[in-house]
Amino acid sequence: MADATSLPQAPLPPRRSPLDAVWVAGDYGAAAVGGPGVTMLRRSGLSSVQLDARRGTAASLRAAVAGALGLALPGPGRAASGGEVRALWLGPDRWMLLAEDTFALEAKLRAAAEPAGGVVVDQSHGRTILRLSGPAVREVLAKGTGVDLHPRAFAEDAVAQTGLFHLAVTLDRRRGTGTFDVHGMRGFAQSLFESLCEAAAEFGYRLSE
Amino acid sequence: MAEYSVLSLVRNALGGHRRWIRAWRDPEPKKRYDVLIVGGGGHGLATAYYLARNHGITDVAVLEKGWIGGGNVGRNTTIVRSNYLLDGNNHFYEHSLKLWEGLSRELNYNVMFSQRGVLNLAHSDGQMDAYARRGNAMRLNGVDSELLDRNGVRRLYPYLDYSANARFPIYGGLLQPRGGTARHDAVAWGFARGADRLGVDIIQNCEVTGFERSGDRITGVQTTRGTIGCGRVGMAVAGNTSRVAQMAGLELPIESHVLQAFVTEPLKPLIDGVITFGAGHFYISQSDKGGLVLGGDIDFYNSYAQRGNLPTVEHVMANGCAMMPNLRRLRILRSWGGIMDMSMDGSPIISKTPIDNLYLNAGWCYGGFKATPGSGWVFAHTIAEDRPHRFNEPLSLGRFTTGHLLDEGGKGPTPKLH
Amino acid sequence: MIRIPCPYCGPRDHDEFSYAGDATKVRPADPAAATPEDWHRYVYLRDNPRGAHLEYWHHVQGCRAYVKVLRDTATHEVLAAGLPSDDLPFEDLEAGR
Amino acid sequence: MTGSDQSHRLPTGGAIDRRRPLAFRFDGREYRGYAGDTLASALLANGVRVVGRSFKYHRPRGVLTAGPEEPNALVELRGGARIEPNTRATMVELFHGLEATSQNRWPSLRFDALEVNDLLSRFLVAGFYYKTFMGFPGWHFWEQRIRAAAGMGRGTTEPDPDGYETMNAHCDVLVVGGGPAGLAAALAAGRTGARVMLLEETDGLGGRLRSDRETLNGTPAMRWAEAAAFELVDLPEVTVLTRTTGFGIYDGNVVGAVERVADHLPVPPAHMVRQRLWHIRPRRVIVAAGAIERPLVFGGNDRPGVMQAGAVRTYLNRYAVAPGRQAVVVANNDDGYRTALDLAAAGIHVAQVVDTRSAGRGEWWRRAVDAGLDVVDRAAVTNAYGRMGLVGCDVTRLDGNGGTAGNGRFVPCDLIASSGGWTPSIHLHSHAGGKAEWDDAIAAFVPGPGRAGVTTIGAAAGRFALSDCLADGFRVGAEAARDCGFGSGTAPDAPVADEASVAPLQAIWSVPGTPGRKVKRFVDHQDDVTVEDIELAHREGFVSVEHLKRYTTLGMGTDQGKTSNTAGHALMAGLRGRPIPAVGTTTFRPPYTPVAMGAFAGRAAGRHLAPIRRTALHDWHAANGVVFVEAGPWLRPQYYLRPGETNSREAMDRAITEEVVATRTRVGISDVSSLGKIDVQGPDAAEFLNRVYCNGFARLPVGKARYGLMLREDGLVDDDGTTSRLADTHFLMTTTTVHAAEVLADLEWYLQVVWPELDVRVSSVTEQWAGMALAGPRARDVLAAALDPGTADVSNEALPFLGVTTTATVRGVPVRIFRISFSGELGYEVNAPADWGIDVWEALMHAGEPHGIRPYGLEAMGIMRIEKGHVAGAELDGRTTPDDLGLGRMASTAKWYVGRGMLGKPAYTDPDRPKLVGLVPVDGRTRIRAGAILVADPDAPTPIPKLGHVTSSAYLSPTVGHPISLALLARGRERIGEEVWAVFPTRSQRIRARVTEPCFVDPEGEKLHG
Ligand SMILES: Cc1cc2nc3c(=O)[nH]c(=O)nc-3n(C[C@H](O)[C@H](O)[C@H](O)COP(=O)(O)OP(=O)(O)OC[C@H]3O[C@@H](n4cnc5c(N)ncnc54)[C@H](O)[C@@H]3O)c2cc1C
Ligand SMILES: NC(=O)c1ccc[n+]([C@@H]2O[C@H](COP(=O)([O-])OP(=O)(O)OC[C@H]3O[C@@H](n4cnc5c(N)ncnc54)[C@H](O)[C@@H]3O)[C@@H](O)[C@H]2O)c1
Ligand SMILES: Cc1cc2nc3c(=O)[nH]c(=O)nc-3n(C[C@H](O)[C@H](O)[C@H](O)COP(=O)(O)O)c2cc1C
Ligand SMILES: [Zn+2]
Repeated sequence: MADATSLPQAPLPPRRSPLDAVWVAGDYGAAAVGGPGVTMLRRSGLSSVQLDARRGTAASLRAAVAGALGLALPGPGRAASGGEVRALWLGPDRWMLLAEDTFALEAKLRAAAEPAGGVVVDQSHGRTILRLSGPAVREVLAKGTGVDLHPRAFAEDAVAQTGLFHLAVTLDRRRGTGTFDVHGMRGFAQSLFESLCEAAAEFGYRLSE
Repeated sequence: MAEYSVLSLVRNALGGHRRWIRAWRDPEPKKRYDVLIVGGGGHGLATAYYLARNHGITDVAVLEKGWIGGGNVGRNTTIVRSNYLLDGNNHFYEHSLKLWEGLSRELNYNVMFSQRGVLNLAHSDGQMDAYARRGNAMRLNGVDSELLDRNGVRRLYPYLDYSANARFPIYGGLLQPRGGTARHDAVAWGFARGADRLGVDIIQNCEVTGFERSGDRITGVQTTRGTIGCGRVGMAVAGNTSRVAQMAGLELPIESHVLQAFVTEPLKPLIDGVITFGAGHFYISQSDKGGLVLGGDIDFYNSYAQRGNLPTVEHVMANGCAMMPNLRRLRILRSWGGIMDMSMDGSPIISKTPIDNLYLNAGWCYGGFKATPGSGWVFAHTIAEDRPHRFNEPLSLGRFTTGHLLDEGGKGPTPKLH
Repeated sequence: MIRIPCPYCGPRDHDEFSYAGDATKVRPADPAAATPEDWHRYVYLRDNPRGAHLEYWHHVQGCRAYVKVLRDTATHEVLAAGLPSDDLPFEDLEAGR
Repeated sequence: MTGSDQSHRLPTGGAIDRRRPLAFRFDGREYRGYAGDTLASALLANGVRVVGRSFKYHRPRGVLTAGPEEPNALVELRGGARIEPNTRATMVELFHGLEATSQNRWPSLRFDALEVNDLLSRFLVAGFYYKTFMGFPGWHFWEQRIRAAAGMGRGTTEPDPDGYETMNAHCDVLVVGGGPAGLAAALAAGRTGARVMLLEETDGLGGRLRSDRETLNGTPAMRWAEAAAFELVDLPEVTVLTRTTGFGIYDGNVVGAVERVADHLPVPPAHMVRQRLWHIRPRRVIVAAGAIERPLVFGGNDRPGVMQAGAVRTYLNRYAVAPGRQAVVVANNDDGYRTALDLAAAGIHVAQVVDTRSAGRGEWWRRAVDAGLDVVDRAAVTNAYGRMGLVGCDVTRLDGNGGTAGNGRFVPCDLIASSGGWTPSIHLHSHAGGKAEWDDAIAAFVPGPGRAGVTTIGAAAGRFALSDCLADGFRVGAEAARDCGFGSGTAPDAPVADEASVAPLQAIWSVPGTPGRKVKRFVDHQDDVTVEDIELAHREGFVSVEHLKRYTTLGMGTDQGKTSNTAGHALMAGLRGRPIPAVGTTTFRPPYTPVAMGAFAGRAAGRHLAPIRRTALHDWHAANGVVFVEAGPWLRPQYYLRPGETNSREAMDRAITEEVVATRTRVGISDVSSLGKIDVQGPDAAEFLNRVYCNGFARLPVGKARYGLMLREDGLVDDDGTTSRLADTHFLMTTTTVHAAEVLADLEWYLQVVWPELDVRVSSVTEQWAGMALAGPRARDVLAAALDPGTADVSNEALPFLGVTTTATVRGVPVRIFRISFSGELGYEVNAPADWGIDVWEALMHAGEPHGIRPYGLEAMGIMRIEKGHVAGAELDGRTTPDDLGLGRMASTAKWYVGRGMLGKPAYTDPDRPKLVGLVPVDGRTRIRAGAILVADPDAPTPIPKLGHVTSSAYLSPTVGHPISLALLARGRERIGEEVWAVFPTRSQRIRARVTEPCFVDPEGEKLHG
C-alpha cells in the first residue's frame, strides 16, 4: 500500500536529529597544529530509501533504476552516484539510495522500481549519517572497525557494511581525500557519536554545523 | 597414621622427602577389566573411585588419552555451587556439594574446597525476580541461598561499580554461602590416588580409538596401547564426547565449544568469594596462589581447539572491568581454553545409552567441575546397577525425545546460548 | 580472529557474524510427512565432528547473508566459504578423513 | 644497602642521557638515575641489590635479567588508584618522580617476617598443602593464612583513572621484534612498497645490538640498526611501533599487540590513552623475537648479585652500570667469555671465569686468556653466599660424571654472571599451533613446522650468529613481500658481521652441590622451585611436564617460566631417563608478557560497556521528568516524576498509580518505539508468515492487524506481536523489544536457507518509526483531535478493533495508525517517522490536555498488562508451550508451522504442566511477588514439592484495588477458585493465595472494542 507518501499538504515540521541534544558546533579535543584532525558534520534531512530486488528481478530493476534515475546500481562493496542520487550496495539484491530531499526519491522509486520487481522501504529516519573528513579520519575509524580502510583496499566509492565500535554501520568512502560517510542506526546515534569523539580527541576534532 | 597428614609430612621432611611413594601407580593395562572408564578427567576418576568405594567393583581401569586431569578438570575456573533453579539439576548438584564438603577427608587429599560464597549479581527487576525464584526454589529443597539487595551486595563487595557511571546498575544478588572454589588439579589427583589405593588401574597415554562390538554389546575397546576387553564401559570424555560416541555409532545432542579462562598475576587477597556479573557473562574469584581466575562466554563456534580468539577475550575483560573498575590495571598472565560438551538444553546427561553396556556421562557445558563428586557417585551407581540413581534420573538421554528438558536459561536447542 | 571470506563482502572478522551452526542439518522438506524422529534428529542431534565442519555464519553486521563455511574445528582454519546453495567440498574432505 | 648517589654508574658510555638526571623513589627513599635508564638499571646504578622477595620462601632477591623475563625484580609501581603490582623493574622506563615499592614482604624488604618460610622450607616442599590441613580446624582456617602469605603485589580497590582503546590494522608483512633480524626483515619488505608493520616491545630498536659490542664491517652494529630505523621511518607504507608487545597470534594469523602509549610518563596527558590494544591482520607474519638467556642452576643461584651474563652486558654497555665490582663469570657456552671481556673492558675486576665445559676452548676462550683473565674450565660455581647480597662463591671442579671433584675454592665476589645458554622465544610460533623441535646444538627447543604464513627467524629460530640473523631477516622479509605481490623476493645484501667462531655449548642442567652442604638450587626463581622439588615430583609420579608444572608450580609465575622451563623439563627428562624431546615442553599461551585487563577492555568501560539505544522520543522524556530504566540496550521510560519532584520510593509509587489510573479512566500515552518492526514484502509474504506463526495469517485482510505467536523449532514459544497487512503483498510485523534482532535473523534464515523458493524480502524498520501507544476511554477523542482534518476516519466503524490506517497525517506528518492495545483499553498505536516522532507525540499530548492525558512508563504498562493477563518476558521464558499460556487454541491444526512437529512430545502435553493463572492474596493486601513458589503445604519436609511459581506481579492493581499476580501453576486451569500457598523463603514469607483467571480487568474486552 502506498503509505501517506502522496506529498502532504501542511508544511512539515523540521526534522529532528538524535544528536540535537549533544551536537554543539566547535573545536574539541587536543589542540592540533594545522587544524583539527577530523571534522564531523551531520548530513540531515536526506532521503534514504532502501531498494530490494525481489527474486530474479535484479536485472530488470537495474534497468528501471537506470532509466528513471540515470544511475547504475553498484555491485558488492561499491557506491555509485548519478545525478542527485547516490546508491550504496548494502547486501545481496539490496541498495540504499540517498538524495537531498524528503519524499521525492521514495515516490520516484516506487513509481519506477516497484513495477520492475523492486521493494521500496523508506529508511530516511532510521539512519543517522555523519560525514568525517580530515587527516586523522582513517585512524579514528580504525579504532572501531576491522575493515581495511587503506586506499589500496578501500578506494573512493568503496562501501562496507560493518561494525564500528560494535555498532552496525555503513561506511561510504566518498571522493576526495579522506572523506567518509558513516551511516548508523538512529537509536545508537549518540553512542556512535560519543565513540567517534573520544577516538578523535587525541587528534583534535571539529563539529561543524 | 593416615598416609597424608601433618605428622607424615614432618616425618618425611626430616627424612629428606625420600620416602614418599607415587600418588598413583603406572600399571600396564591388563587384557580385560570388569569396567572401563574412558576419560581420566574429574568425572572418570571419581566414577572409578566410587565404583570401588560404593559398589566394591575394583576391577576397573581408567583410560586417559593424555595425562590425567589434562582436560577440563584441569582448566576450569573452579566454581562450585548448587544454586540451580530446576529440581532435576538442583537435587543433583546439591548432592554433589554435600560430597564436596567432606571430600578432602574422604580422599585423604586436600582438594582445598573453600566455601567462600558464590554471589550472582542482578541488574534489573526482572533479573531480581528470576533470582528470587531460584533462591526460593533452592530453599524449598533445603539448599542455602540468600537474596541480597543492593546494600547487601555492597556490604560484601564495596568496590564493585555502584557509581552513576555503571551501564547496568547493580540491583542486588543471589548468594549461596556454601558455594566456593576448589583446587582443580588436586581433585583429579585426589580421586586418582583414592581410586588407585582401592585397586583401580589408571592408565595414561592410552587413547580409545574404537569399540569392539558383539551385537548390542561392547566387548572391548581399541586403544593406542592395544585392545582391552571389558564387561561394561563408562564414557566420561567431556569435550570429546561426540567423537567417542561416534566410534560406538551414537549421534548425540551435543556440540563441542571452546570456553576460555584467564588468570592474572598473583596478588595479595583482593576478592574473597566468587562474584558473577549479571549483565553479561563474567565470573571471578581468587586462587589461593593469588591469581584472579576469571572467565565468561564461550567463543560461539564449534571447536576442538583448546584456545579461543580475541573478541571473546575482550568481551570478558570489558564485563569484568565494568563490574570491578579496579581490575583494569591488573594484568592477565595467561589465557587458555577448554572444550566443552554443550548439550542442547544446557544440562548434563548421565544416562544409559541405546547400547546395553555403554553408559554416558556428558553435556557438562560451563559447569561440570562442581558436579565432579556427585557425577562420579551417580554414574558409578548407574554402571554398577544398570539403572540410574534417583539424582540422575532426570538427566537421561531420553529427555530430548520426551520433552522433559532441563533448560535453566530457557534458551532452547541452541548450545551456544546456554 | 577467524577471518571469514564472505562471498559478498570479502574477508571479515568473525565477530561481524553470528554463528548459526551445523549446515549439514536439513530441515524436513515436507513437514507433514516428517516423523517425530525426523524432527528430533533435525533439532537435537549433531555430528559435531573434529575436523572439517560445514556450518552457517550470518553476516549480521555486514550484508546479512547466511554464509556457508567449511571450517576445521580442530584448527579453526577456514577451508571454503560460499552461499547456502553452494556445494562446498565437504564430502571430499570427509571421505579423505 | 650501599646506595650512594649512582655509586655504580660507569664514568662513560651507555645509551643514557647524562644531561637529564631523573629523581625517583624506591621504598620511600630517593635516588637518581638518567633518562634512558630502566628502574632496574637505575637501582643497580645506585648499588641497590635487594629489590624483592620470592613467592614462597621470601628469600631476598636482586635483579636477575634486563628484560621481560625478569622473575625477581617485581615491584609495585606508582600508587593509589594507579598502583601496578608485579611490575618488572627491568621493563620500566625511568621517569621523573617515579615511585616504586618492594612487595611480598612485611614489614620491610630488609626484615621480612615470612622469611621464616625459608627456614621451614624442608616442610614446605612442592605440594605439601595437598597432604595436610584436612583436619581440625579445617581448611578454611589455614586458607586465610596461606592466602595472606601468598600472592605478590597488592591490587587496589579504586577504579583506574586512565583510558584504554583498541586499534585495528592491516598490513602485508608484520614483523614482531625489532632486533637485527626483525629490522632486516622489515627493511627488505618495506623497500618493496609493501605495507609493513614492525613491533618492538622496548622503547627502541636494535634488540641485542643495544647491549652487545658487536660490529659490522668494523663499525658498531648499533650504527647499522640506527640507520635501519631511520630508513624505516621514511618509508611511507611502513609503521614502526615501539613500546608495543605482540602478545599473541590468534586465528587467521591475527596478532594481538599492546602499545604502552603513556606508561613511560608520570600520568597520561589529556586525551592520551594509557595503553592501546592492536588487532593486526597481516598477510605474512615474521617473528623475530630473539632469545632469552637461561641461568645456570647451582647452589644459591638466587642470591642478590647473581645475574644473567647477557644482562650484565646490557647493564654495562647500554646503561653504563657496573652491576658489581668484583665478578665471577660462569657459563656453559661462550657467553661467559664475552661477558668477562666486557666486564674487563668496563674496568671491573673479573675474579674468575668459570667454564663448565670440557671442550670450550675456542676463539672466545683464546680472547679471554689473551686478555689476561683467570679462566678455569671443567668447573662450576657450586654455591653462592650472601643473604642480602653476594659475598662470594665456591668454584669447584667437575668430575665429568655429573659430580664434583675435590673441595670448592671460595672466591669473593659481589657479582656472578651466569649463562646456561639461550632459549629461542618460540612463543608466537607456538600460539599459532607450531611445533617445537629440540636442537641439541643449542640445547633448546626451536620452531618446527608451523602455521602457513608465520615464519620465525633470527635468534628466535635458534640462529644466534648476527650474520645469520641478518641473512634470515633480509631473505624472509623479501620473500614475505613477494608473497604479497611486492618485489622480486631477492634479499638485499647483508652487511658483514665481524664474528669470532663459537665453541659449542655443553648443557649442564644442574650443577651438583658441594658434598655435605645443604644448598638450594633454584630452577624457577619466582616460584621457588628447586631441583629437589623436581625430584620429589618425579618420585610421586608427577612425571609428565604438565603434571610437573602443576605440582611444583614450575613456570607458573609472572615470567611463565621464560628462564626456568627448559632446565626444569630437562631435569625431569634426566630423572625419567628419557630424551628431552620425548618429555616435551608445556604449552605456550598468550599473552607473551602480562597484559592489563583494561587494555583488552578498551573503551568498553563504565557506561561504555555497551552502547545505549535511545528511542526517537528520548529527548522529550528527558525534558519531562522521566526516570529511565535499562531494558537491554534501550533506555526506556520507567515512570514520570512531576516537575521539580525528586525521585523516591513514594514518588515512584504515586507516579505509577497515577499513570495507570489516568490511562484506565481517561487517556495515557507511552513510548513503544523499541518494539521490533519488520517490513515483510513480496508475493509470498502471506504464505511466509503463515509458516512462521503458529496461527493463521494467509487470510488476514488488508488493513487489518492480528496478534501472532511464534514458536521455536522445539515447539516452545519464542515471541509474540501484532502483524498488520498493509497491502496484499506487504506486511508489517512487530516483535517484542528483546527478541527483535533475533526474530529478524530467524526470518532471514528461513528465507535464505530453508525456503529460498519464497519470494519475500524482510527488513528492519524499527528505527524508522517512532511508536506511541495511546490508550484509554478518551483515546479516540484525542486521536481524532490530533489528526490533520480529513486525513483519516478513526471512528469505531471506520477503524474497528485491529483496524489499520495509513492515510492520516498529524501536523503534516504521515503516520500509521493501528488499533491495537496492550493495556486492554481502547487503544491505538501511532507510528510516525522518527525525526518527527516528538512532533507527533507533542500533538497527541496537546490534543490530550483537555482530557487529562498522562504519559506512562514501563511500570504502569506492566501493571496494566498483568491486569489483562497478557503474557510478557516472564511468561515467555523459553520453557512454555502455547497451551501453558492459555494460547493453545491459537496453534492452528490446519497448517504446518515452525515448531508444530514437536508439540506432541509427552512432556508438552502432560496435564500436570503448569498453566497460566491469576493469583490474588486471600488477605486482599499482601503482595505476592514474582519469584514466589507455589506449594500445597509449606510445612512439608524438604524437599517441598512445587506446584509452580509466580511470574509477574503488581504490588497494587489500582484498577481492582488489591495486589494481583500471574503464575504458572500445575493443573492451574482446574484449580481456579482454589487456594494455594505462595512462599518466598528468601524473604521468610508465605502467603495464602486464591487462584483466579489470569485476566483481572474487562475479561470480555468491551473496552477494547468500544
Ligand atoms: C574454561 C572452563 C571453565 C570452566 N569453569 C567451570 C566452573 O567454574 N565450575 C564448574 O563447575 N565447571 C566449570 N567448567 C566445566 C568443567 O570443567 C567440566 O564440565 C568438567 O571438568 C568435565 O568433566 P571432566 O572433568 O570429566 O572432563 P575432562 O577433565 O575434560 O575429562 C575428560 C577426559 O577424557 C579424556 N579423553 C577424551 N577422549 C578420550 C579418548 N578417546 N580416550 C581416552 N581418553 C579420552 C580427555 O583427555 C580428558 O582428560 C569449566 C570448563 C572450562 C573449559
Ligand atoms: N651470545 C649468543 O649466543 C647469542 C644468543 C642469542 C642472540 N644473540 C644475538 O642477539 C641478536 C639476535 O637478533 P634477533 O633480532 O633475532 O633478536 P634480538 O634479541 O636482538 O631482538 C629481538 C627483539 O624483539 C623484541 N621482542 C621480543 N618479543 C617481542 C614481542 N612479543 N613483541 C614485540 N617485540 C618483541 C625484543 O624486545 C627485542 O628487541 C643477534 O645480534 C645475535 O647475535 C647472541
Ligand atoms: C584455577 C586455575 C588457576 C590457574 N593459575 C595459574 C597461575 O597462577 N599461573 C599460571 O601460569 N597458570 C595458571 N593456570 C593456568 C594453567 O597454567 C593452564 O593454562 C591451564 O591449566 C590450561 O592448561 P594448558 O594451558 O596447558 O592447556 C591456572 C588454571 C586454573 C584452572
Ligand atoms: Zn557479507
